Amino acid sequence: MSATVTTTVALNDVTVRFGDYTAVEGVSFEVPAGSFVSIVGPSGCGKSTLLNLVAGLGEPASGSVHNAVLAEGRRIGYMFQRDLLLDWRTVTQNVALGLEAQGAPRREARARAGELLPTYGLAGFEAFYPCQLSGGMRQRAAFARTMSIEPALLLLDEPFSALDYQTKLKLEAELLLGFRRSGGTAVLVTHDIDEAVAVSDVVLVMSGRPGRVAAVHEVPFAATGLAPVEVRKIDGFGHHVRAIWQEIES
Amino acid sequence: MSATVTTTVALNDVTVRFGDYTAVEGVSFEVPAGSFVSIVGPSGCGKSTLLNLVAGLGEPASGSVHNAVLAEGRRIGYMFQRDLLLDWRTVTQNVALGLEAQGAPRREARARAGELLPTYGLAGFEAFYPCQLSGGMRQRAAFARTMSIEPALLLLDEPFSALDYQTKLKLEAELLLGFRRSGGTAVLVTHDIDEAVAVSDVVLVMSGRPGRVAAVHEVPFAATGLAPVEVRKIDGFGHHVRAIWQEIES
Amino acid sequence: ACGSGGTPAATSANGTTTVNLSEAVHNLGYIDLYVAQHEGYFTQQGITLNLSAAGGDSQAFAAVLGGSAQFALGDATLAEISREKGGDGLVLAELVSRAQYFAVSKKISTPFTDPKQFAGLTFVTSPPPNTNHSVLTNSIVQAGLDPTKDVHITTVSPGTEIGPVLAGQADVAVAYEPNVDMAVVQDGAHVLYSWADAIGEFTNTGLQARESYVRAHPDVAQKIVTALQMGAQHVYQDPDDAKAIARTEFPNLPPQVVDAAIQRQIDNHIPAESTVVSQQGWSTLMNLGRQLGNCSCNVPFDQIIDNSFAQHASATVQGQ
Amino acid sequence: MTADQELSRAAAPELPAAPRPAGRQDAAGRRHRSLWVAIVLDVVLLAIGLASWQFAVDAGSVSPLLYGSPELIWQTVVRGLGSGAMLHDAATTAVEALCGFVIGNVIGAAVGVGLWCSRLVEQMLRPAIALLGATPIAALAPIVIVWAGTGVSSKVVMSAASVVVTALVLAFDGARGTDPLQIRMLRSMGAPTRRVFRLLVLPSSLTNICGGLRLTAGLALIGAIIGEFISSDSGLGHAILIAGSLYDVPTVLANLIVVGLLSLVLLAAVGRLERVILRWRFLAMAGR
Amino acid sequence: MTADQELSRAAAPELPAAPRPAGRQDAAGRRHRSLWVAIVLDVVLLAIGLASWQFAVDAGSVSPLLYGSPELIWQTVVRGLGSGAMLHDAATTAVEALCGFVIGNVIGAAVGVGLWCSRLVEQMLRPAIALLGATPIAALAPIVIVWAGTGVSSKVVMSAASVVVTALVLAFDGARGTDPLQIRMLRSMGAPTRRVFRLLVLPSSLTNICGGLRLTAGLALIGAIIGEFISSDSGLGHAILIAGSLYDVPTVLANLIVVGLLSLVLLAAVGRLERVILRWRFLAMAGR
Ligand SMILES: Nc1ncnc2c1ncn2[C@@H]1O[C@H](COP(=O)(O)OP(=O)(O)OP(=O)(O)O)[C@@H](O)[C@H]1O
Ligand SMILES: Nc1ncnc2c1ncn2[C@@H]1O[C@H](COP(=O)(O)OP(=O)(O)OP(=O)(O)O)[C@@H](O)[C@H]1O
Ligand SMILES: [Mg+2]
Ligand SMILES: [Mg+2]
Repeated sequence: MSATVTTTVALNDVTVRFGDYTAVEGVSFEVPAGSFVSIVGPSGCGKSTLLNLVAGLGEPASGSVHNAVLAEGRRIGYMFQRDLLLDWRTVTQNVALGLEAQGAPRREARARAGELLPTYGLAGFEAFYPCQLSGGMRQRAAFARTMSIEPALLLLDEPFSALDYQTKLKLEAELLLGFRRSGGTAVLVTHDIDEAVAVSDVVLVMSGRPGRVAAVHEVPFAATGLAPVEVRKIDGFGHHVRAIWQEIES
Repeated sequence: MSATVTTTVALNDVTVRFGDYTAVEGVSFEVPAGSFVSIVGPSGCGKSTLLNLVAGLGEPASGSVHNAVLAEGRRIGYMFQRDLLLDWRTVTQNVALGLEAQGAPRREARARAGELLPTYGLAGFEAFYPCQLSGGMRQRAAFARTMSIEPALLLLDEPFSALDYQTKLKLEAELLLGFRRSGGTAVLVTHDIDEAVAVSDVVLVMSGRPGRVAAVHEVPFAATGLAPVEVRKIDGFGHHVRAIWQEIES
Repeated sequence: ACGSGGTPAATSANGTTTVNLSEAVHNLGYIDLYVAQHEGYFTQQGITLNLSAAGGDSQAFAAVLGGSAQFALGDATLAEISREKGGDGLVLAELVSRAQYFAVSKKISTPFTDPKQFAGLTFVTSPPPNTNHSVLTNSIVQAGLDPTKDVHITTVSPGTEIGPVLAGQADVAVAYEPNVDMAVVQDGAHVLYSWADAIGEFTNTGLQARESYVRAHPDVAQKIVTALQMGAQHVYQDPDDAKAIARTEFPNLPPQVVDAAIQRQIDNHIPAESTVVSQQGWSTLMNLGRQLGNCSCNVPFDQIIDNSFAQHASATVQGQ
Repeated sequence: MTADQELSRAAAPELPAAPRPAGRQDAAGRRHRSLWVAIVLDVVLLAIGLASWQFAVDAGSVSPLLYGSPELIWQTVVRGLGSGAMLHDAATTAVEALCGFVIGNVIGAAVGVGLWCSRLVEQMLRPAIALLGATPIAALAPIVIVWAGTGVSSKVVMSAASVVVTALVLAFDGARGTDPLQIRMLRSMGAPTRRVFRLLVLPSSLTNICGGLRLTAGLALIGAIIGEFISSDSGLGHAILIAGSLYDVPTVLANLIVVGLLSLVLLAAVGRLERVILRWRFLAMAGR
Repeated sequence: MTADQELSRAAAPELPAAPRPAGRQDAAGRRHRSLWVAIVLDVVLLAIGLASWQFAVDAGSVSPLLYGSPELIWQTVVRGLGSGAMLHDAATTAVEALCGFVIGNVIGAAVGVGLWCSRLVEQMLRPAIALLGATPIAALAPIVIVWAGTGVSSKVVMSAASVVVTALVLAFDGARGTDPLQIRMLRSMGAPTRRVFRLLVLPSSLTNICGGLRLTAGLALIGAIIGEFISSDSGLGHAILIAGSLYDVPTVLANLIVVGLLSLVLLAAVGRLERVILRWRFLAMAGR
């Protein structure tokens, strides 16, 4: 932690238990302000649990959690692993929920949500209810809702898992080029190593049962400001991906 | 359609509408008995809709759907995009649901389910309820439930989307080496082109709005009987993946 | 003890006074009232009568206490009870002068000559403190029997007493009109005993009000009692007209039942002929109440009864 | 119709919803047809029942005095309708019950959903609600008359009182059943309690509140009638009270039939309202 | 306790569930504390209420004749308990209500869930259910007495009748609310209707059935008491009826309090049962 860069999120030797079951043990990491951190690791290793801790939705059995954004009462955008769309709201209304939750007048919120939809490939589905959407469309609506509030800290739990490659690239670009430039900080859980390497400054590799940090891998590409699709073409990209693979397999 | 290979599933010029919205238009394809067909395509192009048709859960506005397995009253294993675990059943009980649905005595079904769990990386979570599982664990439980009934036809809707690479490879192997050898037929929806190439005989590329078949790509690897992780190392693998990419992007 | 004498009756522009009267039940026993209504005696007196039925004696009296009605028609014991608890209930007139109850049976056809014959039988009656229950237990006790051992008493909601008897579940119903003649006319039942005969004068139903109200509006009270007195006399003078009125008032009852019932009531002197509360009738009622523990029943006659209106009414009406 | 065919029902909507596979219109048609079949069967069964009842009465094996008879009931209805008395009674009771229904449900739903906001108040009110839920209003007759009088308002009060606890408990259950993850999501997006309530808890309780409307339609009528039992000068309860005390079974039954018809009307109106309020739900049932 | 703190309630379980973050035990503790606070507040408010009531009576501004008074009620309770009459009455009513509760809920839940199996039967029964749901049993007094007699069984019948429609409607709603996708899943795995019913529809209706138990506890007691109003020789309803006709308000209220206590006991038992039946639900509320 340097003196000039402030720390947005800091976990220190955190252990989480559910009853007798230890989900996460002795995890420490820091997210400097303005940086992107990805968390990768086997299914069930405690990634979502960590994200919950960061969002303040749960307390560790031991260790400490610090979240500067939360402490200052600024906005957090948390996209859960489940899409959590409200069944009784149309796509537009669901996307507007974020702004309405922050007190924006309903009309304005919905107008703004309507403007956002095309970015997320949902133009034409404004009036569809969640039960009428495909799995990927639901995920995109949830992502749009999360992004709409322009949060200071973004917590994303596998935001693109149900999307095809093209759509995923488009949204990654949106995330990186839009959100990152606005100075936001993000923690991203993903199973896609390419994605982790393409969009983040640091990749946190976890091992499971109980979840621990197996390795911390710094990646230079996100800082370049290139679109993720371009980053994937850079020469060193494959090197980093393979390095992380090895860390996972070891 | 050769004279010696029977057709398990055949769609002929199928169109599906939801009210005014045309989800799928003029789709025709065949799944020969014993083969694996993957469907790839942009989010919202109608993949799940097609799978529903094949499973007999919905009727096309026009065109015809033929499903020999359904017609003969044999077992179908359909893994929906949502995991559909029953909240009030533990992991073991949820996995046993498939067998219980087929009339197996409860005790036997649960014993068998218990035996299956380790294969799906769920050992130790026998008594957990769905609300206590991670996203990937839920997906694996749903997959285990689908596989447990040893169906003649398998319909999988993004079965591994919430899983990390290692776990995914393991389950792909299970699917291929176990299920395929038993002579089963499968239709798999996925966003992972590598996966599609590694496990299937035919990859159906769809384009969206309305969903149509853009290309049909035959792949030789699944027939080799190699594990998916080995297949991915074969020289020609990358060629096929790139070819499909091009078909998608065109 | 609480507030004034209820809502004052409204006087409308044309000089008529609107009075709310709450009757405990809507029943042939109150034939005097219906005759007065149908013959227009209330209108003659300048009274617009709003009649509402309550689900029982205490509800009728509660309407007076709560002020939604000025007068209640029902078991006058309620006025007594209210006095004993510091209230100001007052009885102004008598409308049913006999215990209007008959023993009705399907199985047995020989009339009872003595309540001793009740021994071993199953009786159906309303629950205490309904008067049919009271008179039954009283007869049993008077006959030297133990009401808990020597007879079996089943209580059912008022008006339904004949049901178990006709259905063969019990021996004798202590019933009143029109049920008595329904059972007789329609189902061939037998009347075995008349408490109207056995007990004699008995203030079964009284017109009650709050004393504070009556003192504030003696004119209204007088008009009501006068109309009732006219009705009472008309019933006995023209029984056929009474029957006709009863048939229109109770259109759903078979006409022959209504006729028989009115005849039996008149024969037994059940509807009051004079609205004046008799000392004898009142003390019989009070004795009964005391025996059964319903009230201490010790308020002096002239404190709880104000016969002045009824006396004035019978004097003037007679003079007509 | 076999049990297997019937199964499609559960996956099928109450009402034909806009977007669904065109092929499914068959299913909607089938449902519609089954409704007609049900009505015809109901009528046939009813006719058979009434005929055998009348036959038993005519043959003397059932006492019309104790149980009434279709003929007597019919005569009562004709007479009641002819004199206009029955319609007047029905109107009185309908107005009382409707007012009680609306008031009871509004109060019940408001308090029930509102209790979500404070666990303390909820725990404090819990015994009071249980007590109110177990109080037979008829028992309070004398007090009710003194408090609420004998006019229409007392019946409205009693009707509302019969309704309020059920409405309240259901609304509270609905509010409490709000998905906790969705609550956390809204909180994390910066919504204060008030807004979580308005945007999430309230709408997600609507399903239960509508359920409450359906459950309390009958209770509202019963409450109004019990109110009329306590004191009244008109209304179906008044007619039933008088007929009951005269052992006039046909009249009791005739009036009860009218009560039943009123409840069917009220339920149909509630069904309509429900389809408006829960439009998305019917869509969801129609969708895959 | 601020509204914001209160919010944690909705995400929190009714009962401390086994696996949850250790740190949350605070929350459980807080809930437990709030229960005690609520009880204390209730007692204090009750005491204040009773004291001012008594004061108003003593000062002569409230008539004890019309409304009773705490002192008179207390004397009635002491007398009733002393003579054992009140306990005997309470036991009678409790047995009647309990039997009615169990029978009504068993029949209601069975029929309600069972109706899922056949849309035709459901549509046929719908008007009958609506009618039954809007029938004030008290109105049927003459018929009930003849049919069900005047013994304990008639009160059980009436208690069960008051319960059955609510239980039925809720159970049916529960069955109908089964996730249609889950039904399709089971069908595609080869489950016949019978098995879909047993494995899926029945268990997923349990939440609603338990809700029915809570809603009908009070109704069962009311039904038993109305039954006692119609015919009885003991029971709280019997005591209330007699006291009511003697305008003995304190006795009416004293017996109603006992009815209320019975309902609290019944509700507590239902709560316990619910936690056993819906164990997974409480876990889910405890979980993330
Ligand atoms: N409420 C709970 N009760 C008990 N165990 C729980 C609970 N929530 C999570 N767990 C356990 O904690 C572990 C970590 O879960 P978590 O959801 O954080 O995993 P994850 O890394 O997000 O996995 P995935 O990639 O599959 O989503 C899992 O083993 C899970 O079973
Ligand atoms: N019940 C419905 N009502 C209206 N439209 C629907 C309904 N179900 C699906 N659709 C529409 O049909 C289209 C195809 O949906 P489908 O779920 O088949 O997509 P998909 O290819 O599976 O997408 P994904 O990869 O995101 O899961 C979507 O545009 C969706 O909005
Ligand atoms: Mg997760
Ligand atoms: Mg899909």
